[in-house]
Amino acid sequence: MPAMTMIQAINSAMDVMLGRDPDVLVFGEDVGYFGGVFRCTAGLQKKYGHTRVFDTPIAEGGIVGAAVGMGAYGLRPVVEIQFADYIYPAMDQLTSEAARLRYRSGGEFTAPITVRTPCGGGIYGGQTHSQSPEALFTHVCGLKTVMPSNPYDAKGLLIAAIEDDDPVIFFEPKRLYNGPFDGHHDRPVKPWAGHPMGEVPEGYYRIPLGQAAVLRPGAAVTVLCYGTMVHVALAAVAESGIDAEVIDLRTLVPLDLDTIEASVRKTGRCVIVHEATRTGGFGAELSAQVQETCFSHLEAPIERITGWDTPYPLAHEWQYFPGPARVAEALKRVMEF
Amino acid sequence: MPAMTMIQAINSAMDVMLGRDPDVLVFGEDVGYFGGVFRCTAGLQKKYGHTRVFDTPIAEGGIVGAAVGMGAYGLRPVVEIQFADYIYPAMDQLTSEAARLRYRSGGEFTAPITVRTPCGGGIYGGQTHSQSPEALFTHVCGLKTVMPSNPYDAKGLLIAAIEDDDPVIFFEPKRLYNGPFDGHHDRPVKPWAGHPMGEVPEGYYRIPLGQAAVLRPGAAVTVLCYGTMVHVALAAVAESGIDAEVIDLRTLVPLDLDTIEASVRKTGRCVIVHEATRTGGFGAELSAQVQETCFSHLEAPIERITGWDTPYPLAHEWQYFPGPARVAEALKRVMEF
Amino acid sequence: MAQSTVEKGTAVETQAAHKPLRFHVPEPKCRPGSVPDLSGIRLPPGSLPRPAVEAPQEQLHDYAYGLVRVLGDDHRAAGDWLPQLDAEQLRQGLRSMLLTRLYDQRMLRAQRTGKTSFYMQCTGEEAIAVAQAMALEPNDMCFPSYRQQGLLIARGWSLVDMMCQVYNNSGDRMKGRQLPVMYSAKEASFFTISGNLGTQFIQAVGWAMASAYKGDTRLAAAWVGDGTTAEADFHYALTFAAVYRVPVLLNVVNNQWAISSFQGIAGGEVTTFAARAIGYGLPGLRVDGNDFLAVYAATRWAIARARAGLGATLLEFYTYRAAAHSSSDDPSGYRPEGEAALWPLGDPIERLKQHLIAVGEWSEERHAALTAELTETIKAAGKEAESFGTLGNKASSPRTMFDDVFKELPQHLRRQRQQLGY
Amino acid sequence: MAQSTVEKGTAVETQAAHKPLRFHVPEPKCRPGSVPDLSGIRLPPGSLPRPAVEAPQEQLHDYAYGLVRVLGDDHRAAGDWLPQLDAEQLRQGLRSMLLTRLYDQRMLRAQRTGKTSFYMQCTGEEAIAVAQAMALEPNDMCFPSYRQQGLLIARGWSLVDMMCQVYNNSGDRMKGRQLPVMYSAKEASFFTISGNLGTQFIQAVGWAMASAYKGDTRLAAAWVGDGTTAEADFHYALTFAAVYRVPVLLNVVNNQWAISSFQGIAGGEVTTFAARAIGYGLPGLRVDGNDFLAVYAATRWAIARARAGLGATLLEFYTYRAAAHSSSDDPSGYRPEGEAALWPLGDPIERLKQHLIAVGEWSEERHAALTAELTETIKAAGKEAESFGTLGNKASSPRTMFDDVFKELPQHLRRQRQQLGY
Ligand SMILES: Cc1ncc(C[n+]2csc(CCOP(=O)(O)OP(=O)(O)O)c2C)c(N)n1
Ligand SMILES: Cc1ncc(C[n+]2csc(CCOP(=O)(O)OP(=O)(O)O)c2C)c(N)n1
Ligand SMILES: [Mg+2]
Ligand SMILES: [Mg+2]
Repeated sequence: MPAMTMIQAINSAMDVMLGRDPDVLVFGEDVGYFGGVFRCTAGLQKKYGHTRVFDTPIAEGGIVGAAVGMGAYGLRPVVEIQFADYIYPAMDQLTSEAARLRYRSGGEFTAPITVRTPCGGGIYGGQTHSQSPEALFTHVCGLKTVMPSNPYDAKGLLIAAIEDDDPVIFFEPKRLYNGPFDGHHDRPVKPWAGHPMGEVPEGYYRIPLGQAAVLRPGAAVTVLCYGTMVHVALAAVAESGIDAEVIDLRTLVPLDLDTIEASVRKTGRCVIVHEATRTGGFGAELSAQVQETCFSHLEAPIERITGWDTPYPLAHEWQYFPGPARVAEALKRVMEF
Repeated sequence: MPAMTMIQAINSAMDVMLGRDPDVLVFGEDVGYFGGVFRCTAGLQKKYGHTRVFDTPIAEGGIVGAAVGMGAYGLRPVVEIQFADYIYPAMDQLTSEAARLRYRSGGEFTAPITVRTPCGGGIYGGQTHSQSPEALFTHVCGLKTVMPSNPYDAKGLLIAAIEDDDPVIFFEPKRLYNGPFDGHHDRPVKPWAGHPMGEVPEGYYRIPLGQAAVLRPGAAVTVLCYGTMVHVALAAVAESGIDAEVIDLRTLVPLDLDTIEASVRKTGRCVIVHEATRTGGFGAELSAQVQETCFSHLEAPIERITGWDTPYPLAHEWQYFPGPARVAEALKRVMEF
Repeated sequence: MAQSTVEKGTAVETQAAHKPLRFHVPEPKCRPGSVPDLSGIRLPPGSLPRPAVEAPQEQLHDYAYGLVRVLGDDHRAAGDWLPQLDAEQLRQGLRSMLLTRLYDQRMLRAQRTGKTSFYMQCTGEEAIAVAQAMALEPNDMCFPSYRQQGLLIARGWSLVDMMCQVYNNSGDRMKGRQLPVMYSAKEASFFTISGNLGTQFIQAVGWAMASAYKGDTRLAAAWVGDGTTAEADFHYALTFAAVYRVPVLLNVVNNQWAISSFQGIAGGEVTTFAARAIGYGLPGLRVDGNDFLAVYAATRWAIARARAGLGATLLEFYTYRAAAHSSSDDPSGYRPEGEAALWPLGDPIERLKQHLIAVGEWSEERHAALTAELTETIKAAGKEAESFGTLGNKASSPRTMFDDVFKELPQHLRRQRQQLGY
Repeated sequence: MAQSTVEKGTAVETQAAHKPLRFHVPEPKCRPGSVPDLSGIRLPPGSLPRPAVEAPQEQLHDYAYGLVRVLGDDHRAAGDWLPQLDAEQLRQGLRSMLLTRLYDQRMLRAQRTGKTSFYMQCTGEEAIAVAQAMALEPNDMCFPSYRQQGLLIARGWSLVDMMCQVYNNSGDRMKGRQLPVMYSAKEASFFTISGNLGTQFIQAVGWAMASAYKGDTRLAAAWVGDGTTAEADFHYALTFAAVYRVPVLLNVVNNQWAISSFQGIAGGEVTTFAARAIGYGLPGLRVDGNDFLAVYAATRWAIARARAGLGATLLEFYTYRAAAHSSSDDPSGYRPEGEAALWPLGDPIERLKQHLIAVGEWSEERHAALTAELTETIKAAGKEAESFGTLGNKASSPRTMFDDVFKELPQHLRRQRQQLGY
């Protein structure tokens, strides 16, 4: 199987779907001729023509609004928001429209759209190129929210998202685009080549939305994470030597509660890790649900290791980023409780 | 002291501040000559002139964007978003601008603005006149979020919000505008007249942001609630006969964790009630924090009683609304755990 | 810490020399208490000649400031905008307009008697939706606001179905979820109405791009009010429509009011809404919205243009909101009583009726008979609709509350449904 | 369940008769590999006469399609737009433009050598920010995009302070929080630059309303690029500015590109960006952005208009982004090499230089001397700035990360700061 970076895997997912389904269109700022500022759509316009893959005006709300209209017609538009930090102008079309069409029309009209957007920090992007706003969407009923942690999942999940008949917000942790980043920013960068999850089939395959993956079975404590934090958690577990069970949620809504519940009932301990700001982050929902479903099994408080409740500062991004050290300390705390 | 409805109290707060501070302006859709679709600004244009209280184009993003600019100049604009369901077009100006000016400019520019908006259901408003989107703002660092439950608090908190040097989102539970609604929609409506919290001083007073109110001391279980749900919780407690401690949060961010913590350490049990949809609602953050700070004291799982994860349907709003019966059941469950 | 200094500016004048700045807040000419006076409204003399369908937009700027009219004050139809509509079609239009008005009247009464919680009339604006529905193909896709019920009625959609939605009863295909009048009728190519103003404008552009992408022949048409033009989606729609040359009709219904705000608050004091089109390089036509024939003719022109691959047209229909904004609104709080009666462009139903009479194709008697017939039609539909229930009695099962959030019911919603006892 | 039926439509034509629809995706004339060719760019012959400041906007439509020019190809200044600037002021402008360009060059090198993570040049666009800064009062409030560093330089702001921000070092007043070039300098009446495109446009309108409300004399001016005109805030700004007759200058810098998208993707294929103004009833002027004198003259006209209580003007500065979008961008991926050299309106610095030489107020020698002097100035500033640190060494304390989220540090942030060990 060919080794792909996350960028190549995402590109391949769109390539496959453009090839299989004439109703799939791809558009967004700079995605056409140029192929996207992160190159995720490179070559697609040349291959499928400029009425299927094209540039748009700089208007995130317009991009999503047009996609909702296309979805209502029966197409499956895949749009790119250049950075998750710039998704806010599209908030109304996502929350009031994409998420509501099916419900308010009694199923007459739907919005089978996919909104791809790079998220997360660690690239010296400062406060407007580093955000992880997933919790603003997981609170909106009618939206599905996905965040892959590796090329293999990214392709399989993106294909599933495009084929899904409901709107999906697909977050791409940009720090993982080229390699499995474990949070040790001071160490040499690793490429996806050679990583098992960097092995990606050329063709069509899907990973169903709503299924978490147990990446490391363990008995001592459950670690719930997604996106970049999956690699940070794995590093922290390896370094702390604690026999943790690491679960990559992959899809946040709908949530794979069964897998989470089974794990925490077994381990009796839970640490939640995300890069987004803490207050009202998705970790709060995870903590609440684990507590509600596993109360009697809990032997220690559920901990959340997250970004701080501040914007993502450029000069201090490594103090902001919840790295392996902070996660390892949390693991120790819950084990020693 | 005069009896005021919540509408009159909110009107009085703006009246007082317009009178005290020439830098206070009030504007929004239909707020000028007409005085607002809920009459909250009635009479203010006539009293203060149409350059201080005026109508705006129907552009929530423009209203907030203009307010941010005025705030940067040094004014204290108070804007109305006609329904919280229509705040999404302003999401970018609130999240990327109002919440960020102080931080990104190193304190050079600030946005001392107040955004008032009616929220909540129970008025046959259907899915676009009933929403409670507070959790979309409590997750945004740099914003303060307030939701009063009665006329006295509404006036004192609104004055504090207007005087606050940071942006404040001020949610007004519209079902409480005219009376203390306890969730028994089938019983005759009660007016604020005669209710102790309907006694509102004419003049200036403030209730500091960030302070919860213990409305009913109790030993058995702590109930965390805000807005309309405060009255629902009080009704449920009265009807269940359980000695619950009912805490009206009043301000969600910054949160009065000390009061919450002290109560739960005492009662060992906690029920959280809000009208907003469940997943990722502010209740999740409350549950997570209570669990983190009071783990060893908890004798039962923390429960969340909330709106369902669906839009707010007109015909079934009373099945959607988390009424006294559902709260009472939760109280019993945690007591019998 | 780095030191910073600002040199004295190099501008010629000095600040001291300047007068204090001011800004302006638009106010309508009259408010309650004062005698209504619409003399301020300048109507251009005659209407401009009908331009060729392929006329370049640069040559059409005047049309954004003029007013397309066909029916004269003498109730005669004249000018080269005169559309090819035979008497039968005109009577059809009259019928649909009258049915729309009578429907509104009955539904408002239903609201007053508690059969529904809310209602919105389109009184005085019937010509726009009805004539446009007749100008469009039945399967051209409509993205309306809440004031185009005339589209459904002109397309012969079931009144019972509409009433069931207004009553949120067991016959409501939207299962009682939506505010009354927020219809959805895919079979009638009528898009689900949004409570959020303006969102449908850019959606219509996207829909039309999809239709064009598929080599389909269905156009899209969208409607917003004067007030709604200030929303972002209006700007997105015009931008995308111009950039991609999209086959869509973008309609602004300028009924002078946005709840309590007159059109000056939306920008109508300084220019027309049709003029917005010019900035994007689109043709913009201002049309007498109370002139059934003018509405039809201008719409046909825009349709022909879209079908010729020349893209979108912005149509401003100049009209007046004769009734309250909604059943929750009382205009006496912000505009003088009787202003509607002074509207210089009259009433669309009365004008078409008088025209048909003037050309010998109609009479007071026939009109009275038609009114009686349609009143009966509505009464019958009302009875049938009420058999499905009215507000608060006979709604869909609360169990349906959890359907259609997603295509399949996810686990967490199944659990919540169980908690509710279903 | 209510039955629904759709009657056959009454439209004259039948669907079968229609041709399949299409839409259009704009493409630039040339892409990498092809020979650059800007012959497509139509420049109107001479510029239109300078209108009276109080001319009604309806009479100014042509100015949105023309091009205000003062400097001719013979490097002579002519026409009634000719501003009152003496040779000293012109040399001042030349100096600021040159300083801006040299500053950009040094900062780009700093980025290449790892002293900062990111940089954005304004090469070819220097005349706009510099001439406008000179036309404005020093305390008129500027709401720039990331490409108006020339405003700060023309206002004599500290280069060291700017460099410290770019280096995110211990001298950075923004405490290393912001992306490089996202300056904030209240003392220079320069608003904090947002990473979110366009937000400053409506903020500037609000700021100017506040200034007018207070009876202040300070104007506001805002800048966006051609691509950014598609954002909602552009529409909000023009709407509010027109409705409330706000004393603000709204500038669009049309440098032909938005990263890899040519201006046609923003709507520039069908009309000009200055024309957007017409739709709102605002005057819109298109100006040669590489003609220092034209930029100054047009800006003075708009300022006079705003000060006369006549409200806002939209100015489109027609220019070319000669360099890459940013240090992260490589234009060879989407536009032909050497396109910049073909730009028909030349280079702003070269043109002003040649003009001054032509009128005997400048020489190659003096220019070489000035270049040498400014290079030294920047070198010295660079040395001083670097003494405060560069990327990754000597930043503000991480403790500052928690400051300025709110005015006072709330309890939860204090706890988080403690967890970080501060
Ligand atoms: C985004 C949004 N903002 C505000 C409202 C509240 N609202 C409902 S109708 C209306 C006035 C609309 O006026 P106009 O666009 O002129 O349409 P008309 O009612 O006159 O047909 C307002 C402000 C809304 N529904 N959606
Ligand atoms: C809201 C938002 N969307 C997208 C971006 C990403 N982005 C940064 S610059 C840019 C292009 C802007 O082009 P233009 O407005 O022409 O300005 P120019 O760079 O040419 O000066 C884009 C798309 C952003 N910063 N903000
Ligand atoms: Mg209107
Ligand atoms: Mg540009």
